[in-house]
Amino acid sequence: MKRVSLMTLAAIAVAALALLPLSGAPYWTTFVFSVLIAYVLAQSWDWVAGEMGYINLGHYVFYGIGAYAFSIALTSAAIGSVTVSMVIAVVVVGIAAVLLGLPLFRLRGDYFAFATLALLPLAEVLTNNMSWLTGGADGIVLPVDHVLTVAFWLALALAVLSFITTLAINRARFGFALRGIRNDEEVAEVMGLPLLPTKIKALLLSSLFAGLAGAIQAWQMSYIDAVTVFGLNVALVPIAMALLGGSGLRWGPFVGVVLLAGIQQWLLVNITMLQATVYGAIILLIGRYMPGGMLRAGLLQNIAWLAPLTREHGAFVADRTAGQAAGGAAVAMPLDRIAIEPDAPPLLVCKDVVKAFGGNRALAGVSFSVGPGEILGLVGQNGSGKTTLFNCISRVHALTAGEIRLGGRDLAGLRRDEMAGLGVGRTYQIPRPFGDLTVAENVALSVMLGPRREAPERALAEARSFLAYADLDHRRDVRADTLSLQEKKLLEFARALAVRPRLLLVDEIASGLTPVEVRRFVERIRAVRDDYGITVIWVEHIASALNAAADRIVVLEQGQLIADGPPAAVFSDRRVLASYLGNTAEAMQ
Amino acid sequence: MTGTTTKRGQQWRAARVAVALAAVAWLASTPADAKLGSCTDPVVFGTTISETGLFSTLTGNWRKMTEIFADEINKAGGIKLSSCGDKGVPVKFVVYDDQSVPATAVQLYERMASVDQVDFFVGPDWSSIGGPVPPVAERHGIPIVMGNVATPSLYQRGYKWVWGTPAPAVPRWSERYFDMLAHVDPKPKTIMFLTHDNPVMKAITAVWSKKAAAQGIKVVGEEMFSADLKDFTALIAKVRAAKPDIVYISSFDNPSVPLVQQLRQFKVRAMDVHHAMLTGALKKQVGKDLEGMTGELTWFPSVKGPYADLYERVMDRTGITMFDSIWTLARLNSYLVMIQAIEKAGAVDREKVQKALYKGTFKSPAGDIVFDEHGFPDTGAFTIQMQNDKVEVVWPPDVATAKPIWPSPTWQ
Amino acid sequence: MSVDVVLQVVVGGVLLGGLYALVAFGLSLIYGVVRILNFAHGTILAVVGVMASVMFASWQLSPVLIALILVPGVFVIGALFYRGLLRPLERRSPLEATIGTVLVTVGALLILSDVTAVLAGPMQRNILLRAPVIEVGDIIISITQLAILAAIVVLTLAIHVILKTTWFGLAVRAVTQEPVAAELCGARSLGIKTLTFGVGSATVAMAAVLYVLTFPVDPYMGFGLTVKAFTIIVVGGIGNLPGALIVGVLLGVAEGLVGLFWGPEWSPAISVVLLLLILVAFPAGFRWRRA
Amino acid sequence: MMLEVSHLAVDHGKLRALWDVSFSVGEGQRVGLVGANGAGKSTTLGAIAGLYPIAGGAIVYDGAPLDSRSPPDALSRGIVLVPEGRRLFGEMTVRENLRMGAYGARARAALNEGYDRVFTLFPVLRDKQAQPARELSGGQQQMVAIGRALMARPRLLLLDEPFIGVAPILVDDIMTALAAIADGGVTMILVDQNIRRALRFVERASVIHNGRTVLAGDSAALLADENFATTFMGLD
Repeated sequence: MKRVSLMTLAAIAVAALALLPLSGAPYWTTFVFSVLIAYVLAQSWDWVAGEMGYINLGHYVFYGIGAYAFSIALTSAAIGSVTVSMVIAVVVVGIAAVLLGLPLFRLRGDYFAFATLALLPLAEVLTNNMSWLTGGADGIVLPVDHVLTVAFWLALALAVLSFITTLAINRARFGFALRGIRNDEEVAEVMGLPLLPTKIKALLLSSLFAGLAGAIQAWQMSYIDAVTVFGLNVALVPIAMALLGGSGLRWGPFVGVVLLAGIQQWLLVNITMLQATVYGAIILLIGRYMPGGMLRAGLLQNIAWLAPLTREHGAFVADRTAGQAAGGAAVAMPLDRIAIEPDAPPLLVCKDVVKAFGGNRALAGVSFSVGPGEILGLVGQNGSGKTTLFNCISRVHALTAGEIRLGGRDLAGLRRDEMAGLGVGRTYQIPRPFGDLTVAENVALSVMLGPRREAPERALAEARSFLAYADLDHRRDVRADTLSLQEKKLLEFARALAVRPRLLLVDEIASGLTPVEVRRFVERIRAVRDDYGITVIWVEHIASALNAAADRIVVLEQGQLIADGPPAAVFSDRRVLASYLGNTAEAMQ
Repeated sequence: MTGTTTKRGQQWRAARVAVALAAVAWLASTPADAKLGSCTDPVVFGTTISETGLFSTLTGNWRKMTEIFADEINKAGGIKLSSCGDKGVPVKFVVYDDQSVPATAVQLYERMASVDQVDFFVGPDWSSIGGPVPPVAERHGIPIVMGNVATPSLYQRGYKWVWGTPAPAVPRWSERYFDMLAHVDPKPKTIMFLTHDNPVMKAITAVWSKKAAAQGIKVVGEEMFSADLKDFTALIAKVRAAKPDIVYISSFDNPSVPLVQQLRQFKVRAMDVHHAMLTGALKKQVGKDLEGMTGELTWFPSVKGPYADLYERVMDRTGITMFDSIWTLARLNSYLVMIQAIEKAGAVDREKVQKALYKGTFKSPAGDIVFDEHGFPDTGAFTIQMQNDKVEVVWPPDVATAKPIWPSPTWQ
Repeated sequence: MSVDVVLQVVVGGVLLGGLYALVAFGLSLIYGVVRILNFAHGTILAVVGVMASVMFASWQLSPVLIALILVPGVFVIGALFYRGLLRPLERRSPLEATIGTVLVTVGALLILSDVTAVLAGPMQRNILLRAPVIEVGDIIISITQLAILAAIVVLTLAIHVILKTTWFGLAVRAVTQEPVAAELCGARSLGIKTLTFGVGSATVAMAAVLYVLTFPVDPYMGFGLTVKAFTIIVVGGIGNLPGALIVGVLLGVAEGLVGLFWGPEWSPAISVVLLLLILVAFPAGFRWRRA
Repeated sequence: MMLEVSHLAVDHGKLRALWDVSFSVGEGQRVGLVGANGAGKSTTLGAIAGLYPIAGGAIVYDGAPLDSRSPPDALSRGIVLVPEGRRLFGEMTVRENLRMGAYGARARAALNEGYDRVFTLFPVLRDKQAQPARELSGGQQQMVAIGRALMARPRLLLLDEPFIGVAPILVDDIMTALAAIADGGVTMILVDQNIRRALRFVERASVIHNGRTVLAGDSAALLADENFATTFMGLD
């Protein structure tokens, strides 16, 4: 009800704005026009930054490339048509985004931010020096066509489209994928998300909007030069606006743009000195006292009529799933039972697996195999190579030597994101939930990114059965980073199952549970195998649990396999006992 | 949240949106046309100045100067209009800071046209801003005389209401200097151009390298440098290798500061080193290194000419000198030409003023200003030389304050 | 092209590059210890440069005296800036801390430039010293340049010695590499971070006085230098000052040689291209390993 | 008692990591903390060393409450932690690492004695002084970590998993060195997941489970207690 009313108001406001150029108020028209352009830039920037977590400080480069491509096309004798020039601008920007994205996405964090920032001065130098194409420092003079009205409508349409795109991204599988990357891209990748294509897609989308904004503004301004479209002084403004409002929030960029542009214009008109100081002071103070952006500040979140603007995306998602029947009460997971043939070949074969980090051989030639439907316990001291082995099977690490086969297929050369498709699900010893998503979204992301590529609505519904199975359904709508350690481990388990694995890698999930909980967990692991036919490799320190659950135990020590056999035999092996319990050196004697 | 607060929240929101829409509607309904033709209201000029940001390093204290200019004009009786008898009409300025950002400038000119309802536009400066602003004037039919906007291509767009930089234009910039070169002894045989990467400067080089060749002076090199360049060693190495008789620096004053210093330091030898924009800003930063160099000055109080006293008074009261702030001439000229055009038109009437601008010849201390069919002016600069730490006009001889010292002794 | 010409270009490049390196030192120290990217870093150079020029023009103070007045002042202001505006953000969530520091430092940049432009005027300035030159064969160096080079060398050595031998320097390196372990050793992070911010800012102030002796400054020129300095520390290794010095000098020389062999208009592109190439080849930043 | 921890609770952000941990350590004693991964052993050491603020309960040290706001506070009272994973300053030389250990005012004065003491305990480090710490083997790195802690002249040394990643042959060397340190009058709390090894080294131990102390006693008694292994360590 509330959401609808806000949207209705927004629609009315857009309709009213569309009449603005006809009302004979050119000042307000140009002002709103530049606000709209700034909004498109801020919002499209936020898809990559707020949603995907990559701070692209060079976003303005795409604006400039769009402006230049459009202007060059429009002034060239061969083209000259506005529509065709716009299309050309879009194409050129798209190509530039892909070409720049490929190398840049090798970087993360501050490095990504600064490398992208460096694109701006580079673009300026290139534009100034490639005079044959860009007119150099002369800039490009476009015909005077008085296009303000049409340009305004285009900008308005583009701004509305940006907002709709934001809503669509939030709702779509793609948006969840971006939030997965923002939280922990390696986990998202192991769930089945091809990282680079997704990142490039996001950058492409964001750059196209920026490029169009540049083309429209160039058209309206009728003159561009390098300083105007690549200057560092203008380039960071839309980003500051988005940050100021609240990056990653649905209304954040909008509020930031309107507020900062309004303040700036007011200062320009009403103050004759030190406007930049006042402007800077406002940015500084908001950074100091509302660092998450204004809409995240507690002060504003407590104001009732502002509440609809200040909600996080997750809140909107919770709205949509809240009404759904709690059909997940049944503790059955929507998984097909995998038939276990009694004399089938082994599902997983590790042969002389070696993994070295520098000179340190974490795995020094490990060989074993796991039959379909088997539960294998993996035992060893800290540092003995268990987690490294898991990382090798899920292709987080490439092998130094040796071979791993799954269902007969050699895993060498496969990408991490292909592993989920092959049916490998895993948990992490130190849980790595997507912290700022809800528990339900965490599991839903597994369903969405996994081999079946479910749509978000369905995935969210399905997630509840997995959560129920892991005894976590009652926590489904809280942010995952507020869970306790034990709950996070259960979440890991639910997420791994939601990938629909053939082979489940469980890493120290029961440690820290009470004996009763451990027993329950043992039953759960057995049921995963008995009811669904999933093969399990379970790393655990609690020997009694493994003893109860596993069909077979493999023991690692210093990267080498020292025992392989039924639990009873392995746990009575003197060497294992010594290795596991006592001084190693003594055991050697 | 309870039902009542939700409802109240919605009412609040609705009320606020209504107020906002009403405000927009009210602003939109304000009439856009200025009340023209009155003899009592002041004539209002609208302009923006790049007081902050990238280009502000080129402006002087222009806001104050503009106010003083208006004050001086008004003290002298204002703008004389035939339609109002002999009574002068006062002039008033609306001034905003465009922050060196084109989009901001466009908004402000739209604002001055529709909200502040100014009668005429004067300024702005620089191509970045002078490119996007004219369409605003065109759409509203407001005559604009721009300041330092010297890119010729900007004037080829079929403007009807736009006139440009009433200071020396590129094609005539160094006319008097090359005239001088034809009369000096010994005659220079070679010249090398060092060009700041900027449209005006590149245009000057393009024009004068051709003219130099036509005059029999061989062009032995052309090098370009960007405003960011600080270490000119490489460039100077090329100059030293080419050994030109004349080194022609086609640059604004600020970017070439290290260049001039390093030319001296590396003991470059030539008959003359010429700087197309030899200014006080340059002198402040390079000091004695400027001694003996020749340059170009759009105007200098000692040259006198029409309105010279007015300009001198304005600059004195503002506390700036033409030499320090070379761009001030075009700024003031844009004001002065507009006032003369209004006086010629005899009324505060945009169309009559437009016609006056088309046909008129305008007086300025630097000489007459005549616009070509594109609105581009046609004047030349004076050749100066730094002699004993003073600026002397050395060419043309009829206004010269000193004889040129040739070849320039400091470069031997 | 003769060897002399190339050598002359190299000398010029070393001077400019040395100044770049000095700017980078401060940024590197601050980024290493406080993990804050100070967008206003280069602007400190612009502002201090303008102040130094004004002091010189108004009172004819010697540049050494100007440095003695300005550098401690900037140290205090830098430390206070960190304590008052940036430190409180460290208690926030990582997201809020990152965004907050960007907004605060960008805001500071705008304020610094604008206030300076209003107080001192926006025009370009320098300190005008005419000094005799020394000629070695065809290579010419002015006494001012020699003095600046000497100052760069002395400052670099001083910073190096401070980092290598003093307890403060040891702690700075320790915090850069393992902040938690440094605390466990008894290094109080607040004090060290505050001092580092002060020292980092003071280093730029020092660079500013040297810079304005040969090159002009204006209130708005800072941000380009920040980008350049970041290039240098990324390529040279964060917290690795000898690396920064080498890269800074190489960058200065490369800019000169590009101007010589290609065209001066391409010189400004070198640092950016270098940064992008290095980053793409070494995505986690460049590490200088001993052989 | 030198150190008395009673009903200690610690939060990591919004989550409670430690609920109720109590044990005490007498002057000169060696005490072990054992328990499963994630049980709260490291958190307990961290809280004593001032890494984490105390959310409930109390730590009394030398008869006065210990409410350190940061590790330097604890360090100034003679409490030094050898952290899990060693956390050496990898780009700094071994000697610089050791020197950093003596950062505290008291230790600075006795810098050279400190070096001597460490090199006597771990002679192998004497030859590696000028090498960057990251180039050392796991065991040697652990020696540097312990040496660095010794440089601070600890009265109470907290050792968090000092044998992870250490080659078996060096484990004994380090054990011997630790024993020597203890004999020199330094009180120790050892966290080691290898229970037998731990219990052989310490005199008394407490078992932590899910953030609570559930059992404590002499190590000999614990070792002999069949129940202990089965019930709390999940061993058969």
